[in-house]
Amino acid sequence: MKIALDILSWVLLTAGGVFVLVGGIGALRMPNLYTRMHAASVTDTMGAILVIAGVMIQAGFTLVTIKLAAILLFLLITSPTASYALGNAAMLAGIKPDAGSAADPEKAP
Amino acid sequence: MEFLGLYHYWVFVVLLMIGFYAVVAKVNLIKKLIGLSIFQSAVFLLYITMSKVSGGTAPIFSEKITGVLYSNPLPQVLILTAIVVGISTTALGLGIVVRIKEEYGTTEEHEIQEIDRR
Amino acid sequence: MYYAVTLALVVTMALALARAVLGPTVYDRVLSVNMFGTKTVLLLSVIAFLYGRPDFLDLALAYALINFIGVLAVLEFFRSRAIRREQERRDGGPAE
Amino acid sequence: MTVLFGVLLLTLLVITAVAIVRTKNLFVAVMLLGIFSLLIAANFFLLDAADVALTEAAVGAGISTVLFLGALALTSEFEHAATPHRWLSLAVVTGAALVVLYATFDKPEFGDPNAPVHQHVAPWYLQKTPEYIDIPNVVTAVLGSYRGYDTLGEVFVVFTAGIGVLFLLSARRGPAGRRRPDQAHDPAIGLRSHVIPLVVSRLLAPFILLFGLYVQFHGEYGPGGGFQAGALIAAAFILYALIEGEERTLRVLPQGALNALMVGGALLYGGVGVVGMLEGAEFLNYSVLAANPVKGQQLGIILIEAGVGMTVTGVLLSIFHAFAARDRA
Repeated sequence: MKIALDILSWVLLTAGGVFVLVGGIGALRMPNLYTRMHAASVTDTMGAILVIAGVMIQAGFTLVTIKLAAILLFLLITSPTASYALGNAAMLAGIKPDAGSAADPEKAP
Repeated sequence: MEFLGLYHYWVFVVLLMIGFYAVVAKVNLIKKLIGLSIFQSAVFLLYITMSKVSGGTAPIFSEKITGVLYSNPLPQVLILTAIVVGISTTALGLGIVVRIKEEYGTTEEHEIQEIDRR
Repeated sequence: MYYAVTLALVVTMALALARAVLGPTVYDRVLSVNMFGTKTVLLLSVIAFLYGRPDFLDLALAYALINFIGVLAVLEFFRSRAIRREQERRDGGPAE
Repeated sequence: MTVLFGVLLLTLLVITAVAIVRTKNLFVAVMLLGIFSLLIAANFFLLDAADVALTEAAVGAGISTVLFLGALALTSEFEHAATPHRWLSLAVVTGAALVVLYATFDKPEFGDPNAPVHQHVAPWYLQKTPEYIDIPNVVTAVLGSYRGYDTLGEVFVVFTAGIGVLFLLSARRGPAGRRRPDQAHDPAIGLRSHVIPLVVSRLLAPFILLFGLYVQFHGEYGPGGGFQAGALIAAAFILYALIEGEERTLRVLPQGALNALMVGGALLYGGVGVVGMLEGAEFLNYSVLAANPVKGQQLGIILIEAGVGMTVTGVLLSIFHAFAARDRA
């Protein structure tokens, strides 16, 4: 039982690590702001869920698990809101989400 | 890992000097304050580096762990208070900069000196 | 196994930092600060286990709760700046 | 292996610092300063300083960014002038760097348990805390009891800085300053028209407050204490102010109450010391506060931590309001 749980947690942690890394590469390599936000949100949601779930299994059923659940809950609430706030600010500043254009517009505010 | 034995101290030196450069060379007053807070953080890093003991753990006792080394609590206490003091004094500095901007209309050092000379 | 995740997180932090340094717009930098915050929360939770002191999760919890204030402050900053510029335009020229 | 992570994070720290100094856009510098704070907190945590990392988290993540942005809104976002005497400054800095670098070679190796720093009072603190004070967190014990004088001094420095900011920024501007009418019901204040952040922040603010109180009163058992809790509670109110505007926040916690918190906290701290004297012991000796000296120490630490928390909350919020009110004046 112990070893099965360990393997499950390792799988979750590794998958989380992969998601985080992919999101990081996306945030660096994507061509413009909105696509980068899209990539970054992968690390904020899927990466966070998998990594924290993996650690939760290691923790067993204790106070620590509840704290981890709280961390995950707050992350899942706040990071999309932060993305919204950011997207809103960018829109107000006049950066248009243009799917056709590959790169950043030349004018940087 | 032998050659990394002093790495933390080197980073401390580099950060200290980056902060020092910003304070000395930059003419914008807010940039100087930002440099000052980097300088401050470098000193924090020095103290906390000194408190670390290899194989030690944070100086908070727990029933689950016994017979382990603990890192030095004293530098941690000094820095813990210094961080909050640091933000308060930075805020004081920012307050002065805001007043200077209101009186002189600029936050650039040489322009302020220019106005004073007139 | 914790090491692999920690390494992935640190590398991602480096990538986010690269984005923050490269820019090009200020919004990219805000995005990477936000991403950096999430990565730090995950890093701190994993390291708490790596060190065998899971009672230190308070730290990750603190970041999970307050990281978001910074981004909201940025939004508020842009909003009030836009209002101020509008005001100045209506008053005719900067109000210096 | 963890040392290697430390080295990686420190390298990132240096890159961030260089980027902060190089950028001409002060707004970008403030954003990068946020990253710098996150990185240094992670480093503190790797170096076993959980309490310090929590303080940096509470202060650096929200309050520091908000204060710098507040100052930028009142001044200018860009650094206009080029750096004069650049090469001279670089030469001076390089010279100083070489001197300090030379000094580091006399430092004990990283993590050396026989370093001089670990030979003086630290072993005594670690050994005697269970006997004299009997709380698990030695950092809190040293902060509150063994080095109570030092902490009292720090609290007064924070207090003085708060008074200083109030003096500087609460003076009314001259006739040139335009006052906008009171807009307590204006939807354009704060982020009230942004429904998603509004709902989420209303949800989150009580949890931050609750967590702040937890950190305040759990400081004897885990990382935490008055300094961290004060910053967290201030952050909760700052979040409320960003969303609902200054007016409503000041209605919840008026400036008078903040002044009372500032003064009350410092007085509580000093008062605990004086009570100790009246009971026939030294200033800030808590052993006489209860029949059992160990219980007395614990009571004293709880009281002075409460004082620290009150002062820090009052000062940080007063500073925030001082900057924000200047914005509207």
